[in-house]
Amino acid sequence: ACAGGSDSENTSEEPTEETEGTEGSEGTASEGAEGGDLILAVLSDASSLDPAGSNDVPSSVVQANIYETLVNRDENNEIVPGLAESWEQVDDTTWSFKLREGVKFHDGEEFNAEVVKMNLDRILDPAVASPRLFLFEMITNVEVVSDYEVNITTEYPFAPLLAHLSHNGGGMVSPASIEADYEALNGGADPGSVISENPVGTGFFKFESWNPGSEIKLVKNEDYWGEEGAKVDSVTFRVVPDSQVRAADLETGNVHIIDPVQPNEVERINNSGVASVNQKASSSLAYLGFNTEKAPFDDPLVRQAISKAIDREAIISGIYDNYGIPAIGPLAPGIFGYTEDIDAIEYNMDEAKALLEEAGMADGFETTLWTNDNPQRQAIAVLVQEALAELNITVEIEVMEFGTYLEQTAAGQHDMFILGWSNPTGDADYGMYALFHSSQKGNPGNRSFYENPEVDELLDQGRRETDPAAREAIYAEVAQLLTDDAPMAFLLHTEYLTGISDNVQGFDIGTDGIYQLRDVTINE
Amino acid sequence: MSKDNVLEVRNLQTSFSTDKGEVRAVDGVSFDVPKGKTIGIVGESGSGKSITSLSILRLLAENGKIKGGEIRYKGEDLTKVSEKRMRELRGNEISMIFQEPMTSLNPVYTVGQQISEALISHQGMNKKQAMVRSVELLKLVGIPSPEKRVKAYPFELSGGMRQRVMIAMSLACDPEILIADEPTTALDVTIQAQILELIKDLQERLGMSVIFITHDLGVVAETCDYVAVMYAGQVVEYSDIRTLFKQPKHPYSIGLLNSLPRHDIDQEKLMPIKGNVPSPHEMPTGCRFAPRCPAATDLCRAKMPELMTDDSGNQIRCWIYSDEWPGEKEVNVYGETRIAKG
Amino acid sequence: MTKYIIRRLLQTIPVLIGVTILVFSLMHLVPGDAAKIIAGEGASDQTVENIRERLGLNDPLYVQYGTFVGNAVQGDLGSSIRSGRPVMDEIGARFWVTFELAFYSTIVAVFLGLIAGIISAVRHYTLTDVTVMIIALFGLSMPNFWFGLLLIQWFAIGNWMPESLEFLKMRPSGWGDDWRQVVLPVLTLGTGGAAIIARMTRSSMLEVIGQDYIRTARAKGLTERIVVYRHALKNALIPVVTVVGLEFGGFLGGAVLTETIFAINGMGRLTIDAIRTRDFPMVQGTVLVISVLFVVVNLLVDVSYRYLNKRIDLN
Amino acid sequence: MAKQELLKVEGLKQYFPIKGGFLGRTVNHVKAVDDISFTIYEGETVSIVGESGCGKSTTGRSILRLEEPTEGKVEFQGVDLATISKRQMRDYRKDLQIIFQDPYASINPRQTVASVLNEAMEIQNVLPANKRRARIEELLETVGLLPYQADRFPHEFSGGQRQRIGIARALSVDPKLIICDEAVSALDVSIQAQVLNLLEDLQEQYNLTYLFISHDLGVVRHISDRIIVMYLGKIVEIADKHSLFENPQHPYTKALLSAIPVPDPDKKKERIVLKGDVPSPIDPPAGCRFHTRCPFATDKCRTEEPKLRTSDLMKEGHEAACHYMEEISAGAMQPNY
Amino acid sequence: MSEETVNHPVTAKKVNPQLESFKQFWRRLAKNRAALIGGIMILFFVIMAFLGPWIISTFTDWEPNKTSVANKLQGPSAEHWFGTDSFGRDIFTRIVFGMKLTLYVGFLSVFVGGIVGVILGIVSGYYGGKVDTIIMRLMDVLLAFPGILLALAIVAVLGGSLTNVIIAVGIFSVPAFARIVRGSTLSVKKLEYIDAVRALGASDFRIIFKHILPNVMSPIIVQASLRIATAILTGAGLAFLGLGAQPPAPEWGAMLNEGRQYMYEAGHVALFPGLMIVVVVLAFNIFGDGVRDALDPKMKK
Ligand SMILES: Nc1ncnc2c1ncn2[C@@H]1O[C@H](COP(=O)(O)OP(=O)(O)OP(=O)(O)O)[C@@H](O)[C@H]1O
Ligand SMILES: Nc1ncnc2c1ncn2[C@@H]1O[C@H](COP(=O)(O)OP(=O)(O)OP(=O)(O)O)[C@@H](O)[C@H]1O
Ligand SMILES: [Mg+2]
Ligand SMILES: [Mg+2]
Repeated sequence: ACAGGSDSENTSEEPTEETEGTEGSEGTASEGAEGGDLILAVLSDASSLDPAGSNDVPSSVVQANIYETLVNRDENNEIVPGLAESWEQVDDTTWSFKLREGVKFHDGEEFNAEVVKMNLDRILDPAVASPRLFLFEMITNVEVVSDYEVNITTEYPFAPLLAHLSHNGGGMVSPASIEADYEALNGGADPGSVISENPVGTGFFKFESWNPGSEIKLVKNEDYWGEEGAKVDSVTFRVVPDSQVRAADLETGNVHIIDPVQPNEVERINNSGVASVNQKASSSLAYLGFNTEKAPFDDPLVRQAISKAIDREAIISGIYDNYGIPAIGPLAPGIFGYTEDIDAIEYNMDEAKALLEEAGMADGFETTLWTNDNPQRQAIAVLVQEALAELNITVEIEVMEFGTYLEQTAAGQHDMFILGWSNPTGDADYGMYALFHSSQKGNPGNRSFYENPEVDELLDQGRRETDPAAREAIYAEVAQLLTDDAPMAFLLHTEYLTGISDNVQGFDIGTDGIYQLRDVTINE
Repeated sequence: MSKDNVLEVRNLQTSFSTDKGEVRAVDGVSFDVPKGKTIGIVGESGSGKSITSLSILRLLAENGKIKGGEIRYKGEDLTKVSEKRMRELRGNEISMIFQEPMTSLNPVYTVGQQISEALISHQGMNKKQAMVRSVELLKLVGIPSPEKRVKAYPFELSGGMRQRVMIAMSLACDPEILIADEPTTALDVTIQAQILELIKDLQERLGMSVIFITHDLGVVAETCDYVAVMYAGQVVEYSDIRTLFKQPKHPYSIGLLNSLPRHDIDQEKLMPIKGNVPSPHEMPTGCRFAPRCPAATDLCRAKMPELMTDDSGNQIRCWIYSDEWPGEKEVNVYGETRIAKG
Repeated sequence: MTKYIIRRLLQTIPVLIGVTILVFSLMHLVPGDAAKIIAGEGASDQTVENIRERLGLNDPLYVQYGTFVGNAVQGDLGSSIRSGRPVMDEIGARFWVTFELAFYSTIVAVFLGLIAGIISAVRHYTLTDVTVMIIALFGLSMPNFWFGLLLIQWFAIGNWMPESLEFLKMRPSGWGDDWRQVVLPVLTLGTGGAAIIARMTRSSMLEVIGQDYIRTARAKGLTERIVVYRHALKNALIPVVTVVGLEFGGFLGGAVLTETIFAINGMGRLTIDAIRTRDFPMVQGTVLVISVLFVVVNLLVDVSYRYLNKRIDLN
Repeated sequence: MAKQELLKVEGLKQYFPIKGGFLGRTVNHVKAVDDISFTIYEGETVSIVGESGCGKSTTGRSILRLEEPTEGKVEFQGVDLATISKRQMRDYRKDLQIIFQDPYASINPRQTVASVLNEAMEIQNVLPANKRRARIEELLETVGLLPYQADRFPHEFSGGQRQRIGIARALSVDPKLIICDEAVSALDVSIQAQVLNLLEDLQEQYNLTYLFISHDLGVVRHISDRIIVMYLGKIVEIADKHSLFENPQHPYTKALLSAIPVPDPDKKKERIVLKGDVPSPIDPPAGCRFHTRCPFATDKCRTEEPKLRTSDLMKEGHEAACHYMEEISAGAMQPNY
Repeated sequence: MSEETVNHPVTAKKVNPQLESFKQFWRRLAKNRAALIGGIMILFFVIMAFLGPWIISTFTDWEPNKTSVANKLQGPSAEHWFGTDSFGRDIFTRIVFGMKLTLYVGFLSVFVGGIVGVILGIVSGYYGGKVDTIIMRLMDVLLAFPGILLALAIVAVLGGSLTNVIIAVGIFSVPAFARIVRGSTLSVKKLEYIDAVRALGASDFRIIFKHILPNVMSPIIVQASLRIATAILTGAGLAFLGLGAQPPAPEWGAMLNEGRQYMYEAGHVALFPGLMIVVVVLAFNIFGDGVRDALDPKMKK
């Protein structure tokens, strides 16, 4: 999942990745009264409300409030019970889940093991052609043991399975909806169309209406199974693509929450007296990738030199107004597998020059740097271009439209490129496997065309290893290898900036960008 | 002002301001329009015929201006009266038919609406009365089934019919004077014959005066009582019709008649007038016809002759007929002999 | 008349076929694979292949085109690749927004443009005329996205507005639930159109005033008022109507920038987003709908010619 | 001296399609020229007269293949111009030239007189390039212009002078036949006479043949040897000029002659005023095309088309297309106005 | 028999007629004050496009692409006349350097569209019939296709670059030229001098290029100068949507787009490029109007 960079103005099309997030921060003394309509101004509209139907953030943030998953992750990135009360790993490849009883879908259908099977089978069904299949493709069998017990078998030992199940791609859809959807599919309709039109889950909000391109409205689920349901009566996700306008809407009180806020707007909002900006570290990575199959980028020295020539602090302060932290590796702090104990590449122009000289490239060369039409990435490109000029490297920037960009970087036609990667499962596997495993070249994520048997080996191990400590060690080793090989220059981890009206309490956003809306109250 | 003239034009001067300076399009035009008579104005293209008629109605283009002279209509000098008064006269007492029947009618209104307008504004009729009268007028000008045609748009009519509509329009308020500026030039001969008959007939019946502008001497011969011959913005000869055709005096008039190919008699060789009409920007200083005139003398080239009235009341602008004539007594102009006065 | 309209409608068929071929081939020339976009990152080749098969993307192009046209004729424009919803529904949700925007903007443009144009023509070559025309030229030369931004800065963000005028603040974005949202985008689009209409009206009026039939009208002794407003204006309006029609058509398809600036959820933005996400059916659908509208508007213009000027022979 | 046939037109038809309907199908035709035949002999002047739209110009243009004739033969010195290829036709164009009505529109305003004439010679490869200049100046003198005017632009000339340039252009390729399509109609009488005289002189000098198209019967009488009267795409009468003016046979010719005003106030003659307008050539009346306006029309005229024929009343070579020529001149039929 | 031309003295005063007609055009143009102003402005912009960057790089140390994050978003001052942008680059310098790009887009796209459009228009008008029908239906298609979306789609196909923007805007201008030229061709074709040269046996090629083309030039020139204005606007619009010039090129539309993010705290960033677009487009519009008046025979007064 390429992170679109949530701060972009045109990310609607970028298939960024995300997971659920309901449990989250516990009800922080909500002084606000219950009820009211919470209005969020968001960058773009959801594309589908079928958990299996799309793979982008704007859809996820809505889905996460309608559907629930078997397991959840708390703010410390720990797996906690969701619709499954408990679970255990039966053997290397089999997991057994005990389900919560008495959970009802919004349409009154019962949640049980059969439903879990139906949902997972559906996502695996080639006819459904789910874009989220990759999350679950290692699952070979879902077995209903009893009404409330289900066994999941994977093809190979797969440690991050729980993390994947916490992704809201694993949101549970009402069996009636699934049946209706299949019926429509047989009648020629597109898969997911029924579910997306009328999403039915078990969450604390129910779907109310969707005016495409404009707004989605959810209402409180009065019959929520948990002890604490939603506080507000309804939530409206309103699409407001222009950031200035979002800010103005927030200030004039037309909306309660805006997402995202541009770094340069933070000060203005904080000074407005009616709202303030919420900062939250994100799990996503912005990177500058090299085509490691193409000269001169097949030489790690050149890659390291370039990586060293980039002043990450300058980027963060200049472009992100300091809302972000420099990246030392692919994983953001807080992600399972993150480590600081590596020999990270640091900004040093002299060393960069020396490295380039060592590579025999003291006179520099001409190359291109690709980016898509995301303003921040373009800005990074401009700064990189300037920095590399000092190494005598002449860089020509080419801005592409996102679709073209993905296609052509997947095809390996690039020299250097700027892209992002987000990590909705909070697991190192998600943050590294697709980016660096040689089996994942091109479209799946490895656009650097990086190939290192050692790394491949370690990544495969990391998946199979069930002991968390052992896994962490494996990923730390990978991180060091990546630093040395420098298949990409890790740039930064951005922060989620959301504008919140002073009337709103209890709002939070996950590291994956998912809004935590259950405990929100409005005080007007 | 003699009693039976409804209109007397005296030394009219009209000029236009253009890129290249001022252009005197009309420079010394005088003629009388006797009551109930038809006077013709002939002359070559660009000689100022249309500008003369537009000056009378004060309908010149924006860059045009009457610079001098008088236009006396029933005692009023039209060059001096207010615009409001002018509007009262236009279309009511003096009306006009234009050369181009195709473009002179407004394409977006029915002929009935266009005829009615003058009636409503001058005669205070209401729409209904005006329509009824319009039908009568169409009938008067010989349009078949006028009740139907009154609702027609101009494009639905042929050229001849449109010209009839124009005539009906100009007759709407029983004008004293009808100015017809080349009303048949755009039409075919057989249609022209229809229209000429119609105008003659109407004049006899309604007794109005007509100013008939044309460059076709045949038309003049058939329709007019008096003729003003214009050359380069001036009237060079004004006389009754028979005198002009039988005993033309001005060399230009003689030349004009000579150079006319005729279908009723055989001519061996045409006798053209040499040279070209002078451009309005470079008018000769003396007589404007002098550069082309076979009888021109130094006097002609140096000094412009005045318009002189002879015993029979005809007018002529030529030195030959003045006391100052320096040349021979018998002047040969295009093979015809004229007796000079001096 | 009915016959004429039917014939004209039939004549638009080749044009629409051309438009569909053009948009179809353009979309298939664009690099970027719809199936991959749907499949998302990390999808296996098999998944992509499944999707390609499902969408019929493996058929030869002419078959795909045939299917598209065949369905379109029955009013089925297929389903959006991005949302899976029928394209007709997606368009339906935005159509009226764009239509209203275009409609109000046209009204503003016609109203301002006609007044300015007539004043200018009647007072031609005076100071008034020059002033009005300079303003119009300015309006014409102003990129409307920039003008829109200025308006937002003034009236919505308000950071250039003196505090005493704060009551003038407008809602900056969206469309519909508050009349104050409508004002700025309509002004943005409408003023540019007004400039064009003003110039057209002026030159058309001046041209008409030089016509023979105006002289005829004056020769009838009519007052200048009647001459100008009854005889000249109606004729002068004919070319103006064409411009108005084109403007309206242009507003329908070309409000992209205005829609972007004011965050209006209209057809223009829908199309741009669709182009960007390689949502072929959506692009084809929107372009087809906009083109049909454009063609229909042109037809209406021609019919109104007939009303204004009976001379124009529709056959 | 036997008259030499130069141009023979046989059964010439020129229909212009009227487009309409779905996808611009041809829905009807303007029958501008509908089956006409005549012959022109070397050195003579033949005129075509008739009202506007009767097909005079079209006839001229079809002969030159400026429009491709719909049907019929145009034999020039025995060669059918209507069937040869376009390329071959280009060679024949040297012999057939045309002078147009509008002195303003008939010369490219962006060319000097010299380049107009030079181009003509260049296209037909008349002279080697280095000799052309001399020829141009000679031509200008021939038509009464001065050699130094060669480098001027058309707008610096008066209408009459421009018409002379047009004549010079036609002469520059040494043609045999010149079609004069209303060549003097736009000129003022005093200038018109100059040009008519010039045309006559040139004819003598170069043994030219003219096909003279005009609606002005005065001009026609002056210049022609023979006259063709057309009405609505058909020839209604053809005769040498004296027979035609003194002894017109077709009721249309008679009306036409009587309709022309004579510049002589003493000749107040009886005028035949025709009713109505010329019908449209799209759906011309059946039978005799003139019957809708003819004061003598009978049922036969409405159904049966009269052929061109001669009769005892007429001199040799005089033909008219009327069923009732004899009856009318005998006074056996009364006009019905 | 030649006698009548007596008005002219025989002393041949040779004039260069080609020059004369140009002079006449120039005189009329010069009389139109607005056109003159527009022309002078355009001239000034062209000079600025070529000399401006040179002057700036020779006499100052300003650079269009030199970032200085510390100086970002400063308002206009003596040091930075138009202020600085979000990278701390001097906006005035960027505008001067961007002039060339703007004119480049304007001129070149109109050139491309003009050539294609003129050829299609002449062929269509001259040959008529099926050729005409086909070409004109094609133009209808292009016209019915919403303009900016067409450009957008073309840029999407070809990829974003200034050249592709030029192609897109060029294609977008084709129908306007084709229609106008076709119309003029139809009327010029009817003129008798075309028949005259045809009667002389001239080839179609000669007729089209020697006789028709020069005589439809005036509407082409007018259309071209007005189209340049439109092209600049369209190009800027595309840049505003993020298509076109590649960063850090100082294309004005792109600068405007960048500035849009900072409207609240630094309005000048979007103001100056926008203002410059208005001024340049205005110059072309004024000039085009003036040329039209100067070329229109009806406006002789
Ligand atoms: N608006 C104008 N501006 C400048 N000159 C003009 C204007 N109107 C007419 N003229 C000039 O005035 C002169 C007389 O024109 P007028 O129309 O009276 O000629 P005319 O005798 O009616 O000719 P025609 O027989 O061609 O109608 C011409 O030289 C003409 O060029
Ligand atoms: N290219 C054309 N397409 C269609 N109709 C045409 C064409 N050329 C001529 N016509 C029609 O053919 C008929 C004869 O036209 P033509 O020009 O030969 O008449 P004419 O006798 O020369 O008339 P005029 O005296 O007005 O010049 C007219 O009805 C005219 O409208
Ligand atoms: Mg006149
Ligand atoms: Mg003709």
